[in-house]
Amino acid sequence: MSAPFLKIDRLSVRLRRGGEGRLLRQASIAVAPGEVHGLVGESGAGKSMIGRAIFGILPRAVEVIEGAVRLGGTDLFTLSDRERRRLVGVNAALIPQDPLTALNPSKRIEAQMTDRLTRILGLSAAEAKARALGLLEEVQIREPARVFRSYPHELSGGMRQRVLIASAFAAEPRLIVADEPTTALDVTVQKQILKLIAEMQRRHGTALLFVTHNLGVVAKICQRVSVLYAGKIVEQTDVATLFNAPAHAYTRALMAATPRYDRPEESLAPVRPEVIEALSQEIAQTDNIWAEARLAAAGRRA
Amino acid sequence: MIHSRRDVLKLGAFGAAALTGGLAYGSAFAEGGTLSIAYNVNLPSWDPADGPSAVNPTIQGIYQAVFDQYIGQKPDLSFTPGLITEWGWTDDNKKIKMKVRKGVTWHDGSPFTPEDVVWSLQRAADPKTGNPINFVWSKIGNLQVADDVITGDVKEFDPTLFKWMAFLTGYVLPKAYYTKVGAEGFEAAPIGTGPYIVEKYERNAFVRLKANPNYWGGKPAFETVIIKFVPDAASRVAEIESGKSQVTFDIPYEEYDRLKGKKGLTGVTTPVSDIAMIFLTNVDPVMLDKNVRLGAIHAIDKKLLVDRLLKGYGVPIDTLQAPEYAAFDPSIKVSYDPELAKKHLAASGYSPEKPAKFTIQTTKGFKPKDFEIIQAIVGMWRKVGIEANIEVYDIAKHFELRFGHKLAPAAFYNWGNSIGDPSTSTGFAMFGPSPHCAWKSDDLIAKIGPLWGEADEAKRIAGYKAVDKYIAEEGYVIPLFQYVQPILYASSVKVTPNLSGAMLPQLVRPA
Amino acid sequence: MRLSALIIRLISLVVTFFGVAVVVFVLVRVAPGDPIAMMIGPGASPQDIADLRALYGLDKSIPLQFLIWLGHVVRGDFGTSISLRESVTEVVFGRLPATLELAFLALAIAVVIGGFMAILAARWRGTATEAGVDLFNGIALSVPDFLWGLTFILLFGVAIPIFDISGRVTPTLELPFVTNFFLIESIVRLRFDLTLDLLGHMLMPAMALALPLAAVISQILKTSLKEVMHQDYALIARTKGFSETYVLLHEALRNAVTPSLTVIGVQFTFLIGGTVIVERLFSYEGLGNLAIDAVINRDLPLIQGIVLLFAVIFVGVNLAVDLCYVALNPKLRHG
Amino acid sequence: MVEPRPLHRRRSIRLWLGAAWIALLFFAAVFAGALSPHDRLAQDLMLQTLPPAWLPGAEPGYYLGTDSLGRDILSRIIYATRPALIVAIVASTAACLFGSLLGLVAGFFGGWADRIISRLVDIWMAFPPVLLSILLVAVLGPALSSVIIAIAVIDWTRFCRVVRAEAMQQRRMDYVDSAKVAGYGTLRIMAREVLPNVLPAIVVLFSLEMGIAVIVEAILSFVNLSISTDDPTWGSMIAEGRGIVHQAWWVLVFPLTCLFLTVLAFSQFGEGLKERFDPVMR
Repeated sequence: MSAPFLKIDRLSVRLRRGGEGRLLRQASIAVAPGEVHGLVGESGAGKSMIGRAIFGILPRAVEVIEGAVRLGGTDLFTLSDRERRRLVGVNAALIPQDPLTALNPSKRIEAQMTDRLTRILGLSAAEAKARALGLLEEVQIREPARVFRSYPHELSGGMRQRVLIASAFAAEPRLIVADEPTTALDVTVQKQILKLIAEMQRRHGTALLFVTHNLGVVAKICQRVSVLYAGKIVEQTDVATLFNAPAHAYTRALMAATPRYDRPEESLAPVRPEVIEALSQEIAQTDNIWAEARLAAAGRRA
Repeated sequence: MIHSRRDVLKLGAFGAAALTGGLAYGSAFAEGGTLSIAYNVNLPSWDPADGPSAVNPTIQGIYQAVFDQYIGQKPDLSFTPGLITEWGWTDDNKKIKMKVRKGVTWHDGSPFTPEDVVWSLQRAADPKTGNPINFVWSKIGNLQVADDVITGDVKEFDPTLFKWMAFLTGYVLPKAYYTKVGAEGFEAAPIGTGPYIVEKYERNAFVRLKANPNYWGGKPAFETVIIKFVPDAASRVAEIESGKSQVTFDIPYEEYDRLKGKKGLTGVTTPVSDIAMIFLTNVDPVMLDKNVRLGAIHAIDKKLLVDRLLKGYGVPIDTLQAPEYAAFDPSIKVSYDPELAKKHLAASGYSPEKPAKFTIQTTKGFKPKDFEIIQAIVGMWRKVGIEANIEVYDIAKHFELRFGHKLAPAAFYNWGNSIGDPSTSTGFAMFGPSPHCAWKSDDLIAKIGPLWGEADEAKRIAGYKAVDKYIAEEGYVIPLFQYVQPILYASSVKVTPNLSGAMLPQLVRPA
Repeated sequence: MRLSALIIRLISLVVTFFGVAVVVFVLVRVAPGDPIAMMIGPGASPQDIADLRALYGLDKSIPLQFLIWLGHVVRGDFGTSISLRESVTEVVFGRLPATLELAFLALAIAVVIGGFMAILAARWRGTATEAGVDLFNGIALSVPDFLWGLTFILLFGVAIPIFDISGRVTPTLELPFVTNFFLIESIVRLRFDLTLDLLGHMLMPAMALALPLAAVISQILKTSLKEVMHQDYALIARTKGFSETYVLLHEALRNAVTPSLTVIGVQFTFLIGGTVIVERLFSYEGLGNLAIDAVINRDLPLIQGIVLLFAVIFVGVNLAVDLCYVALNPKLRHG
Repeated sequence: MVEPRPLHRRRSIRLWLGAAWIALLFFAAVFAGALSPHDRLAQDLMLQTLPPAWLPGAEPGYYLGTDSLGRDILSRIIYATRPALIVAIVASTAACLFGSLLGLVAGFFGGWADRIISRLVDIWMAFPPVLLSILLVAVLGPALSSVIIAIAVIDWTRFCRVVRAEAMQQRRMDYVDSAKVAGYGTLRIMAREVLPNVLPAIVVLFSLEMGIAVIVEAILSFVNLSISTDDPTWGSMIAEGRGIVHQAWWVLVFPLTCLFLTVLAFSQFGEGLKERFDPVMR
């Protein structure tokens, strides 16, 4: 596979004023162009923290102690705000989780789709409009012109998610981060949206980091996958190995927790306590080696 | 040379913001003979002979700039021919005779005739027009005109009739013009025969006057006069200090002292025909006790009040007559003697430990330091054995209480009397049946009654002097002091102070 | 708004005006001191006083006076002012433009200052800047508007005489205006020299009125801006590469304004109420200045006229705020 | 990359500073007699407008100087805390009780009660507050009680509107229906369910209202309508000091500073409470 476009290298993140808890512990993920990389973990494991780190918009209460996020080889932390924004604006896009709150209620869809194209990518208004309308067709929206002129409250949840997907691909980014894009939708619409994202990704050849807590989704569209527990990537392999021979006890437990048609009675088994115990040993062991790392990080520009 | 505020703004913009107030004075006046006066009250209405503003002493100055009175008054209060050149009663006091000035024109160019005088007098006498001084004008009637002489019958002899022709509502209005345009038309565009013509009037803002070229008393000095209505004293001070206006008056005495020495400014003060007094009301039994009254009177150090609170700008008085008034009697003296006051009070069983108690009412902010003066007097009374509780009211409530004879035992008030006649001070203030009187007692009614119709002027004045002496001995009222009016003006002009307190534009000359 | 809602709204307006009319009518008559007492000459006899009272119709019972007055008001005649001897309608509507111009100038200043402060605090929230803005709000709200006026007079009127202290326009100027809306008309007639002169007179009173309103706007707008900045669409905008300031201005501001409108509307009515004192301090010939004299002289018809006109303005402002509320967020517009 | 650090401690400073000044006021009001060096009413026309102690020409014992009647300014400021607190507390309580009661009734019962009370609020909101208070004090005569009544009569609408909105919102909540099902009387529901949720908003409004009450008293004193005895209030001291601000600035400045700090303390105390009650502030 060609050189990875996104390279997160041993990224560690901590609450600025909170306790010693780590939000991310030396997480490393690489996504090559055209690759769909799944990021799986229970909610609160730090999935969306990684997503925000990629765009360099970590919340104020959080600080990076170590690691790098490279987009196309450039480490975001070495850039000034302006340079970082330009790099992210051109190369990366986000498909948000909840379409109901992800669109500005007082602006028409047109304004929200074309603002990045004209202001960041420098397209002319006409080019931006054409591309946006094209994308709306590509995401199978029946009357693109009407939707283009309407306000968010006039569209259904599914329609809005399609608009967001179209908006993300419209910028022709080299990386898209899909943050549980189907969780907020009802089941029937979920399948269509998943199929849509997968097709669009193949057609545009963008690197896709797919954040989810649903292993079924990973099986369908991801090539590689990382399993995240309490900020640490406990396993990172290709999808086939993950489902056939999961290396880490936690991954196996996750597998067991996923309801299966063929063996309904086994499903919903909670993760066994000894697995949790082993996991916390493993994590505690990695925490203390960072005592010296913290000093080194002191000088870094957060 | 900076000529107008806009240049100052441009300069300000270019960083020359350190302009001191002093520099600005020279500029304010240079605009070709325009005089700007910061006046202390709003002018409510242009009809000088009708409605509440006709009896409001503070705006008579504006009326006297635009209208002429039957009989004029000099700044020293002495009378001088106005639109009537000669006037008098027949020997038997049954008829009156007036000679009318010739060659006078109204501001709209139409000629002034004796008819205007007759019409104005009849209008003032008619109760339906609402002239507040109707009781004077209704004492004459059956007015006839022969060439330039007017004769009329005297229904009831009033020795002060002709003095009233120089006082409140004593103005001549244009008969033809008024009947043509009606009351509202006249309000919108008033005309008179006076030294200044009304060019533009913005209610609550300003009135712009133009000099009347053919005024019978000679064209006034300034071509244009702006009278700005600035009711707030501190704003008036700011107006003169920043050079926006050249003349202002009735400002706090402290500010007058501060500014009169400043470069480009001059100050002049004049005692005026307005006195401060405390009404005593004979309703509450405590006030019927002569010892309490005399105790209260002798406890007040009027000199100290004037020196400390009014910075010396005031003339202590012991009767309701000011020195300039006709019936002023310097021999009547009321001493400041706290011990005597204590003795009087003790005689009725009062002492600082067991004080006499009553309420004293006063306005607050209506006259200079009115509230502070009463607080000071209450302080002085506290030392001799009187515990007075202060109650503040506004001037409207004062008038209502006075006419209902429901004033508190003591009530502070100021009494204006620009014609200086004893009848319009002691007369109306102390004569029982008058609505303005607070001390309604038979002895005073008996003493003042006959003086109303007394034809012999010398006897009348002597009679009032005797009444004033009696009032002082009985302590029926507490005269305090005569007000002194501070006038502040730019050195580029010269102001002749006016004893009546009216600020007349025609009394201001370029320096 | 649907027709039925409009009708209900109109009926409630009429009830409101009727209520205000009753309250002010009774209040001024219960107040001690009446206009007749103010103008009785020294020698007037009780009969003269009775004549005067009858002349002004004050001898009848309060309910009867109210009915007569109401009869006239319905025909647009608010009676004749006792002290000004002019029709109240004419006087009051003559002075209204001056107060409206001053109030809206103050509103504009308040929106600019308040808005700027809010955006500043929201952009650098949680920092010393926000603390500074909070302090400014606290101070601007803790000093009554007339004391601000007093400070401005001493500062910009006397010490550095760049503004005029009293009045609305320099009296010596020849004013070509037809209406009483001097400021607006001076702009429309492109007479910017007059506009400058008018502003020279109006800026200080307007600033005195504007500061408390600016503090309220800044406080409320800041809070709702901070909330909006945590919305998802603001996050999306940041991922698109837009700067924090751009997100604040283009994404957050419009959505933050609507919730603060109603409070700003109410505070604006307090600003108009405040003109009573500030206009007196600056001798600015608006409704407020007129009102003080009316109360001092117990000019009953004039007080009633002024209070009713203030009621019209207040109701008008509340109505305008509701309309803006609908206009600003599309969801309601299509409702 | 990330914004500068938030100042978490700042939020509580505002609350405690406000509370400290208010406590100081209460202390001064209660022990006014003992604290003030001179009798607040004692006049000595010989000691007029003495400058504060640290300026030349000062008189020992008169720390903040004297006014135009030679009265000690410090003592008068201390005594003035009494009318200030009385007006602030009584007027705000009256406005709060009256307004909240009506608001609760209107919000909770709706229907005719709501319509009548809303009309009442509209009528009161249509009055120019300053003009109405001037008229009210003119009717009732200038005294502390009339100032209090004027403020309460004008400002009850603030509480009514907030409580009504809150009560309407609560009424639609499920827990109110469930309480009704459980057979609680409407009064018990209002008191036990609705009121606690409305309380934070009321407390904050109450604190802001105390600041507003002090300002209104100052406005009324400016037009010479506040209390009539020569007992001092900050407003009347400011009005007295205005005329001689160039000669004796301290007569105006010290009461003005007290007024300003008091109103600021009330508003910051209110803001601090608001933040304490809804910790959602990021």
